[in-house]
Amino acid sequence: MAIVDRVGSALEHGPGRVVLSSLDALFDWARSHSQWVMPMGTACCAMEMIASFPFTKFDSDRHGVIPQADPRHADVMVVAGTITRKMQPAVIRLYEQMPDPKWVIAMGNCTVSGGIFYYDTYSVVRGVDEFLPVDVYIAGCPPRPEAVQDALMQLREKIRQESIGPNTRHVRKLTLPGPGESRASVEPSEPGEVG
Amino acid sequence: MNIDELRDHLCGQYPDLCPLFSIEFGDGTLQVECRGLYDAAADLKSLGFDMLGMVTAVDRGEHFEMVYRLTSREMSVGMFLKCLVPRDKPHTRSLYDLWPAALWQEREVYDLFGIEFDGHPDLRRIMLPEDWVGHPLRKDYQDERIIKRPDYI
Amino acid sequence: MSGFVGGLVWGLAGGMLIALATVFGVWWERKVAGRIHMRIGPQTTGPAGLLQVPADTLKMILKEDITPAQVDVRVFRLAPHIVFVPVAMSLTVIPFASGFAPLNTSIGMLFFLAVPSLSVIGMLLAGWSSRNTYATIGGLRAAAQMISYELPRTLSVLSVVVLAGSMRPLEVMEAWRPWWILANAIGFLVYFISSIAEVNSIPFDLPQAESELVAGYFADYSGIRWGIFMMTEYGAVVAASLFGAAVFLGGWRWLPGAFGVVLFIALTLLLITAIIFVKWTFPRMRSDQLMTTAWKILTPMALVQLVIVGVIVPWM
Amino acid sequence: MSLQIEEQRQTEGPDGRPRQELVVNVGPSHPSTHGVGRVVVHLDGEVITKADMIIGYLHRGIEKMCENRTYLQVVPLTDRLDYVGSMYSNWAYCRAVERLAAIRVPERAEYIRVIVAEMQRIASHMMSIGSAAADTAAATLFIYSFDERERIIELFEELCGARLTYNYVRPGGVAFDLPEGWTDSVLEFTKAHRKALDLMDRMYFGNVIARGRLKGVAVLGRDDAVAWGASGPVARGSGVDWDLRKHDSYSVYPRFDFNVPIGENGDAYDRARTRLLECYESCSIIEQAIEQMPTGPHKVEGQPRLIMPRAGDAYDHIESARGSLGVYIVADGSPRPYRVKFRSPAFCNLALVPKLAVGHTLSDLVVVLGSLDPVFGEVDR
Repeated sequence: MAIVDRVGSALEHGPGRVVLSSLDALFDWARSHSQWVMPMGTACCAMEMIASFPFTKFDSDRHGVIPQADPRHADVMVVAGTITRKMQPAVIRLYEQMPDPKWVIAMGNCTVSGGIFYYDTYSVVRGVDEFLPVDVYIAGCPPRPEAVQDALMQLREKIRQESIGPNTRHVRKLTLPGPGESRASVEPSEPGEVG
Repeated sequence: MNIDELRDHLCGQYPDLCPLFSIEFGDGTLQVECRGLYDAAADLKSLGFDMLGMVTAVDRGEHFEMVYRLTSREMSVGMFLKCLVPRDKPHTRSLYDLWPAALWQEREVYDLFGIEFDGHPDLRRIMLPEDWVGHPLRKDYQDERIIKRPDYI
Repeated sequence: MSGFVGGLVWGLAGGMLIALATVFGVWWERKVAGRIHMRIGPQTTGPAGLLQVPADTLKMILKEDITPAQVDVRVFRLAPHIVFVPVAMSLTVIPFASGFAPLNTSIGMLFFLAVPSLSVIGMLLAGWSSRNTYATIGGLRAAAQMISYELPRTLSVLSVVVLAGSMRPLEVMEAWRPWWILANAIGFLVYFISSIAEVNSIPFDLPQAESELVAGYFADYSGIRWGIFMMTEYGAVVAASLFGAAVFLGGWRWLPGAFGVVLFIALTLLLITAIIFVKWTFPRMRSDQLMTTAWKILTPMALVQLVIVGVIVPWM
Repeated sequence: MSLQIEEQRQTEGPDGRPRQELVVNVGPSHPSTHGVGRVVVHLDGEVITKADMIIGYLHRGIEKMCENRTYLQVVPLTDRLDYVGSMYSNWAYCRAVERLAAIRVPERAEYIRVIVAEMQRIASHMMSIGSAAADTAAATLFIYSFDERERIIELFEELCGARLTYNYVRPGGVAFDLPEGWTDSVLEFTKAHRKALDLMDRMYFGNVIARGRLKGVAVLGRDDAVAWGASGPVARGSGVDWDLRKHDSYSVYPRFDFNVPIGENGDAYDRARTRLLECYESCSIIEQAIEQMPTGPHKVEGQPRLIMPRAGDAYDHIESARGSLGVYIVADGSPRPYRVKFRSPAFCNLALVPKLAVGHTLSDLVVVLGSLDPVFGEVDR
């Protein structure tokens, strides 16, 4: 349990709603300016994803975005490239290994909907949102590195609107789809008011 | 060496293989019985075809057609070696002993077509998960997860 | 102030220094690495990206602290502290200014070399308790590497001790003469290289080896526990640079008073930058090359240095 | 679909006591597998006693998809095969279609194809050398070589509007003629690129640690390379003098004067350096091609979009950055191919991993993988 859970729940039940809002501002600033990325690159999009991380031309380190190979050290998972049915359990495992709060960016048409591999193929999962809660989608086959950076900036905007209150935290339960169902059950912990 | 010289060379060395050799689209093809595939391949190897470039199969309805692409470095020429495998319980002899390159390529054919290779040391699925049902590159492969592309040419 | 209270105060001060040095050091490294890579580095968070590392740190504190199901929980939670504390302790013997070292003990030189190497126990525990193959290999590699490089490092510092005739850091500094730089050139090289190995920086970052072991012995740590490992790493870089700048390069001896301290900090920064340059220039070694370097190259070099000093000292 | 690794084996140590192997799972998402490959290695200490390469995590069934596309619609799919060298898959596929449908390509188109293919070779080798260096933690070289690649990508973007998936080489020619002034930019690039190559050569291949890491690792004998069907820099690093551009020449390559760099020892160092030396040769081919390039149409005039070759099968191959990339098409007289098979060089080269990795340490496993330069889009298809 992270410290933030205790802080959040203590303030929720205490008199500290006002304190919570300024804490929100501080914490959201920290989270939004330090998006460490777990590059989940599988196919073509991985090349453009690599190009958009600290490289000479598109330097995402300017905004504090650096790649981390270990899912335990990352905040944002960028799923770049086609996800096949064989790969799907590995992606879910890696997502589960990331510590909360965590976000997912679906990069490229393959991760949005299956893209060019929508028809006629037997092994491609049509979009990562079948089994992961996606925050930002990037269209393109493959998207340009600028688009990846734009997605990170949009994710920053999204993080800024979050609260550390326990109800709106990023807790989502994931289960592997069974043989009959295609869509994983994605359920927020509790439907609560937005702080 | 061009393809006609190859035919002459082959006919000179192995007269019994000569009638099975044909030329189409500028490429030589040796169509053999699958029983004699291994021996024909061994003959071709001793003829100078030292690289096994490609192993694949084609679903021809009644049969599967095994296609081997052989390349000779010293003659700078390539050719096909083909044989027909019956559809029920398809199996043929592995060429792993002649060219280790067949190791993965035959696994791929096994995975996607379901053709078994006798004498293959490690015949497992390679592309698809171990628990996959069916062999997708067969023309009669059924999978409800496939969405057929609308037909607009 | 003495005894327990003094230790507590200086220990806390050491911890704070490490924290501050880490905040600045990470920013500096990212900027320098950016220059090496022909890019900018942190830029938009705060002026010149200076607030980038505070934001990272705050975020790291707020992250979920995962204790995986398979780990040995108590050891897993304890390990980061075992790594951190010895490095913070080692800062207490550094002669920061004329007549001022927080812990002016008669075995200060030995203390600085011996205590931080205790953190290898923490690394081993972290790797072992994670029950993760990568972490286990990383922990074992860390143990082998740090113990191997203790020897050349200690021998190289020994030559300074022989020259000064004392193991008390302040007395060594008082006895320091500019020509020691030349006399100790080989020893300084050995100290610099083995320090890089001690702080697990490239080309000696085998215990972490991002491209092989993903993150090595802290692969299963997240949140602030991982932050402690990161902080220790930079703290060790700062401690090694401070010590090297003092006893090998003379530190504050060149200029009087406060100017000397400023120069000392500048020399330290120079060494830190050198370590960063090495980090972003060289590939990583393999474990057998690592051992060869330690036992067949650096240790003989340090012994040669000791012989040179041994010849010089009777003539002093 | 289990991610579990197999049971650890009990072996007997030299002193007769039972010893348990450490089984380490590398991948499918690992920083050094260059994609989604997975290797399960059995370790004795840090020495690999058994390695099992598992692929297929990117198997998208492209060959099945091709059977429901027209011949022209397959071209974008070939882009996604080898995503580091899309031009090669385009070209190899188009050559096979042209052989089937008996299309004669205009000379200017052939020259343009050669130029883009050689540029693609540089781009692909830059990626390969850089990522192999990054596996040994030389991140800076990766960034420098990626920067060189980025320049080529910019030129390609100017040429066909895409950075990665070009869809540029089409049956019967190329999609667009060269933009105005493009060849001058290319010549400027080749001039600057030679200097960058010199820098990389000094920085990495002259570095004592890098030489220690690469030399003597993953040694592949010449006979083994041939028997295992290795091609491209992997085979040439082992001393196999086999380059389709030279020895089974196609297109307009006979008109150019270039060398084929050959390694001696067949280790990771020779492979990587063969790639570096090939970049020099590619620069020279590009310059010669631009000098000799004729004017004329860039594609066959009046070529119908719906290609319907007569029934039959054809195979054609080109020398891609990874080796001989072949395409085998079976036509049945309809507008769609009956069967398309891509003979992928990376697939054949990668089959060597279990053989090459045994006896080396875990640190060398990433060097072995990097030296074979797999692109999993092409391996798994």
